[in-house]
Amino acid sequence: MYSEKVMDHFMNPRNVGEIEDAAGVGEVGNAKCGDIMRIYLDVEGDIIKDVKFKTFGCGAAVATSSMVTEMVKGKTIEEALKITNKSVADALDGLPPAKMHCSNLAADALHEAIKNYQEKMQNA
Amino acid sequence: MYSEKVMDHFMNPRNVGEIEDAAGVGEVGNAKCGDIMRIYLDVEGDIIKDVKFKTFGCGAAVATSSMVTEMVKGKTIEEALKITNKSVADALDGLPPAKMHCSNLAADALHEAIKNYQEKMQNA
Amino acid sequence: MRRVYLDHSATTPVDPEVAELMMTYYTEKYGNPSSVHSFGRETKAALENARESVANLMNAEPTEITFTSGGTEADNLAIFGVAEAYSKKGKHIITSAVEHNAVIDTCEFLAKNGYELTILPVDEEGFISVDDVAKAIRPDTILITIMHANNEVGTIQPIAEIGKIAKEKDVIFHVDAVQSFGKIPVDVKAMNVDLMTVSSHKIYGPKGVGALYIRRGVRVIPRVHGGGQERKRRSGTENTPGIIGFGKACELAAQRMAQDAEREAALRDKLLEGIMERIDYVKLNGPRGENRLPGNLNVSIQFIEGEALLLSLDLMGIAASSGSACTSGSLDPSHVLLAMGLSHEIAHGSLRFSFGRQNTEEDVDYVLEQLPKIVERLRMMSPLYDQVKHSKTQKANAL
Amino acid sequence: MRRVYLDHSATTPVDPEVAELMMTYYTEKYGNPSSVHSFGRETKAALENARESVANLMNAEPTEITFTSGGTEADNLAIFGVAEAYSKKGKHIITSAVEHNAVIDTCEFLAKNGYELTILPVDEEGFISVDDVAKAIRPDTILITIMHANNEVGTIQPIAEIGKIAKEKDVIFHVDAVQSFGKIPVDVKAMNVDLMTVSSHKIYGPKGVGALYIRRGVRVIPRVHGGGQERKRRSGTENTPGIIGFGKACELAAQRMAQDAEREAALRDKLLEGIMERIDYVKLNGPRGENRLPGNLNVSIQFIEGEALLLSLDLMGIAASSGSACTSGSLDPSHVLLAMGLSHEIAHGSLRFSFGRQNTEEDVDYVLEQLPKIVERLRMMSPLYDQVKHSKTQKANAL
Ligand SMILES: Cc1ncc(COP(=O)(O)O)c(C=O)c1O
Ligand SMILES: Cc1ncc(COP(=O)(O)O)c(C=O)c1O
Repeated sequence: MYSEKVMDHFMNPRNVGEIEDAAGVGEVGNAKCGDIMRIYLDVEGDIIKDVKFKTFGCGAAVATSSMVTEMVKGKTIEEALKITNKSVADALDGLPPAKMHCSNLAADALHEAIKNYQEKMQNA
Repeated sequence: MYSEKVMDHFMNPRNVGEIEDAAGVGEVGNAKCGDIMRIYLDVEGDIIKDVKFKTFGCGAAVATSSMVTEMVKGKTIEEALKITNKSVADALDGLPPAKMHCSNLAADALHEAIKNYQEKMQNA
Repeated sequence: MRRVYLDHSATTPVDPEVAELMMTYYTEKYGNPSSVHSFGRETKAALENARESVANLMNAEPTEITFTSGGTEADNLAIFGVAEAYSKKGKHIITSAVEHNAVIDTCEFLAKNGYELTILPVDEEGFISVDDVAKAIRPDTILITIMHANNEVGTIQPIAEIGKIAKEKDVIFHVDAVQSFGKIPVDVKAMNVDLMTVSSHKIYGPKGVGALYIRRGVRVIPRVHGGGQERKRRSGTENTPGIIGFGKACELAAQRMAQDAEREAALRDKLLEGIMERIDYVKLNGPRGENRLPGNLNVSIQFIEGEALLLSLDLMGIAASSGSACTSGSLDPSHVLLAMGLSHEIAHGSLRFSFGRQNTEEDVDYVLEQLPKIVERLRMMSPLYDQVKHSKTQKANAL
Repeated sequence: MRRVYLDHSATTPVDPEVAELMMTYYTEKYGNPSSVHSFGRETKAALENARESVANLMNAEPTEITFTSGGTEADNLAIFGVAEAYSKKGKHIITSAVEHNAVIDTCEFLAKNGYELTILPVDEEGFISVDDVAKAIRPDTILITIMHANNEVGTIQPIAEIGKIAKEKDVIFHVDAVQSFGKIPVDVKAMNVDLMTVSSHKIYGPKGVGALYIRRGVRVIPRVHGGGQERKRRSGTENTPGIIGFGKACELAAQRMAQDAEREAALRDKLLEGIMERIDYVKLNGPRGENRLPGNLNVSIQFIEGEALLLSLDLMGIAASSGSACTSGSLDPSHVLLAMGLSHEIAHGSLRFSFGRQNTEEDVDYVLEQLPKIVERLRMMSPLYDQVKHSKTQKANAL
């Protein structure tokens, strides 16, 4: 069902956890749907220095969360904004069709976190 | 499907053949239905001295023809008239349901032969 | 790695004795039972023998058994068959909210095509109220279709009581007994059932075989037309090896039912107790006691999602199932758990273990060793668990 | 006693290699392919592999294959499925007088429920005229359903030509290829077929498995509702061992088809010549040459009845079949033979020998040794033969 990469990221998720006083936090999904992803960012200048996630959801939800954190670490905000749900799925060698719609939200969570960071910056 | 008795009478039919100048001949069925039975009688006084049959038809048709000739040989006309299709089937330890209707005509052929004999007697 | 199969409600292995018998009918006694010759007659005799074995296990007559390709087809034949045969009397059908999709989807297809449906609710343990059934019956009700035992939570419905009411009100009563047949006693006469669905692959027989009991006198319009096999109720060359295997499986079930039930219930209870001791925030779904299938356990493990649990268990060699939406590709979790009043969130975290003949105490010990670690790992990742840890409110398990 | 099975058109034994593979899936790899765990995934992979094998043998895509419980169910799904899906376009269906009951009875059921039927005649060899098909098409025609090869007389219809017309006129075309698939080349693309029925137990696969090819884009309303298996086209837990066996049987057929056909045709021809030499008043039913299934022989032996012949052959260990009414429990003999213009009388005396992989020259010799004696014995009993002997008219065999 899942690719080896998905299973690897599911079993050995990268960057699980929280960042206290994170520069930006983004959350998508809800428990009703069976998927919640929360992403924490630490930003220095324009660079994403650190990123962590917490996810409630299926294998695909965990793996995409883990993958997006790997893809984004060390990137600029601008580069990070180019990551899409599709590019995350591709990086995992694809997802089963049924999962493409419901559990492939990690890039959305990332973008929410960036938005949150940018809002904070503006208000600061 | 068929009882052992049916198979025995089918494989070793009793009284196959014709009687030349028979006292009575009866035929029922037609080739369209897949069954034709012809019965020949030799009668002395009131007694059926000899009986022969020819049958075109399935296993049940052959077996019932054979059985009816055995049942009737040596009997009086009156006794012979009491033989029914059902009693022939019973004597064979029964027939498959589908065969009870279409191929169980031997007693009818016997009765036709007796009728033919009686008509000849009246006309003589 | 140890492999522990705890998904017998999904399907069972074929009993070796059954498989061996089937082999003979695949390679040696392969005649078509409609054939006149000896190859045909020998399989025909074995087919009728199997029909008797299936009938015996439910106290029916062999002529009342129609073989199908499985439980799903039998459910469809019962529901469509009666709906079409009795449409002049009425077009109202009563069913429940916890039926298998083979019943629900069939009823809903009819509802889109001129029939009317009443879907009865269940209580928090999954029981249908007999009173609700009685109240739902109308003059134009032609069919009540209610399952015997639920496939997800194991709840055993009061079928005999519903059967009594159906009989009094002269409404045809169909029971989906796929999960109960061969596991607990089933008696079509005592339960006043008119039609009953059973399936082979849930009781150590082959997949692709099932049967519909049709009480003598009940009319059913056939769904599959052709050679007129199965007394014209279900055409198609008979799956003789499969049917003969099903017959054998019924014979074995008749011998083993009581002891299997006792063993499996004991293992199930041991697993439940072990889980409750080792893991917090766990909810048992479905009833306790004798109105639950002996081999069924269903728990919701809060703050984590079912598929993630299944995958993790699978990596440790443990096969189970879940009512999570993510295991089915749909968006909503199990309609059964939702009908029992569970929140979506808790329903997503449900886990079903279903026991079978070859399970052992060691299997349970192994699950109890692995599951707590898995739950801990997944909860560590879960943003929902965070909140709970912080608030430290309802710590106790919901029982 | 020697046992000679010459009824492969009724059903075949399962190839030992196929049976062995199936065993694994009954007793070891028994997971439900819908399950998330490894037991489920391993059968799911094998299931999809089988789908590919079936698709390959007809030049289709795997996603165009829907597994069913057999040829009969596939015929029903095709015909009902299209009839219901396209009823807004029209309700006219074209079929032929020589179809299998799975097609005829289904069409006739529809005819009783608001659909209109055109039943095309055949010539004396059993061929449908392509012209007749073209003329029968009307603006409200939604389906043409014609078999590829006839199960009784082996006549192979001009499917590609009919397919061309169907495509031109934009009418959906269903082909019952149960008797041809795996025996002669079948190519859904080259033949312009939209739906095609195949069955496993005719090609050394297990009974109770079949498939419907549904060209991408053709709509079919499902007949069996439930868990949504087979891309929602046919619900019910998949008969994985059966399907996997069918897949294997297709692989073997792909390898063996040409050599099997050549061998069987040679045996068939030897038997036909031998019969013609040894027995008078025999008529060959169906065509000669390449438009006949290689393994099929059908002769009418005049003045005797088919079932009596079958029983007598059976007692000598020879298994064959007949179009006689007496073998079916109906009153009329084979509708196929009657449609070809045979009299009832001659149709009653028909005998079908169908060859398979394990048949040998010795089998043919044995039949040629036994059959003349049987025919003589039965003719001695027959009042019809009397008349002929007396009149001594048409002595020659009708060829
Ligand atoms: C309660 C219930 N009904 C019907 C079915 C369908 O039976 P089958 O798998 O034989 O199609 C199942 C199992 O899948 C079931 O659990
Ligand atoms: C031409 C034809 N169509 C359909 C069928 C039915 O297929 P099945 O026996 O798999 O139900 C058969 C065989 O019985 C057949 O010969």
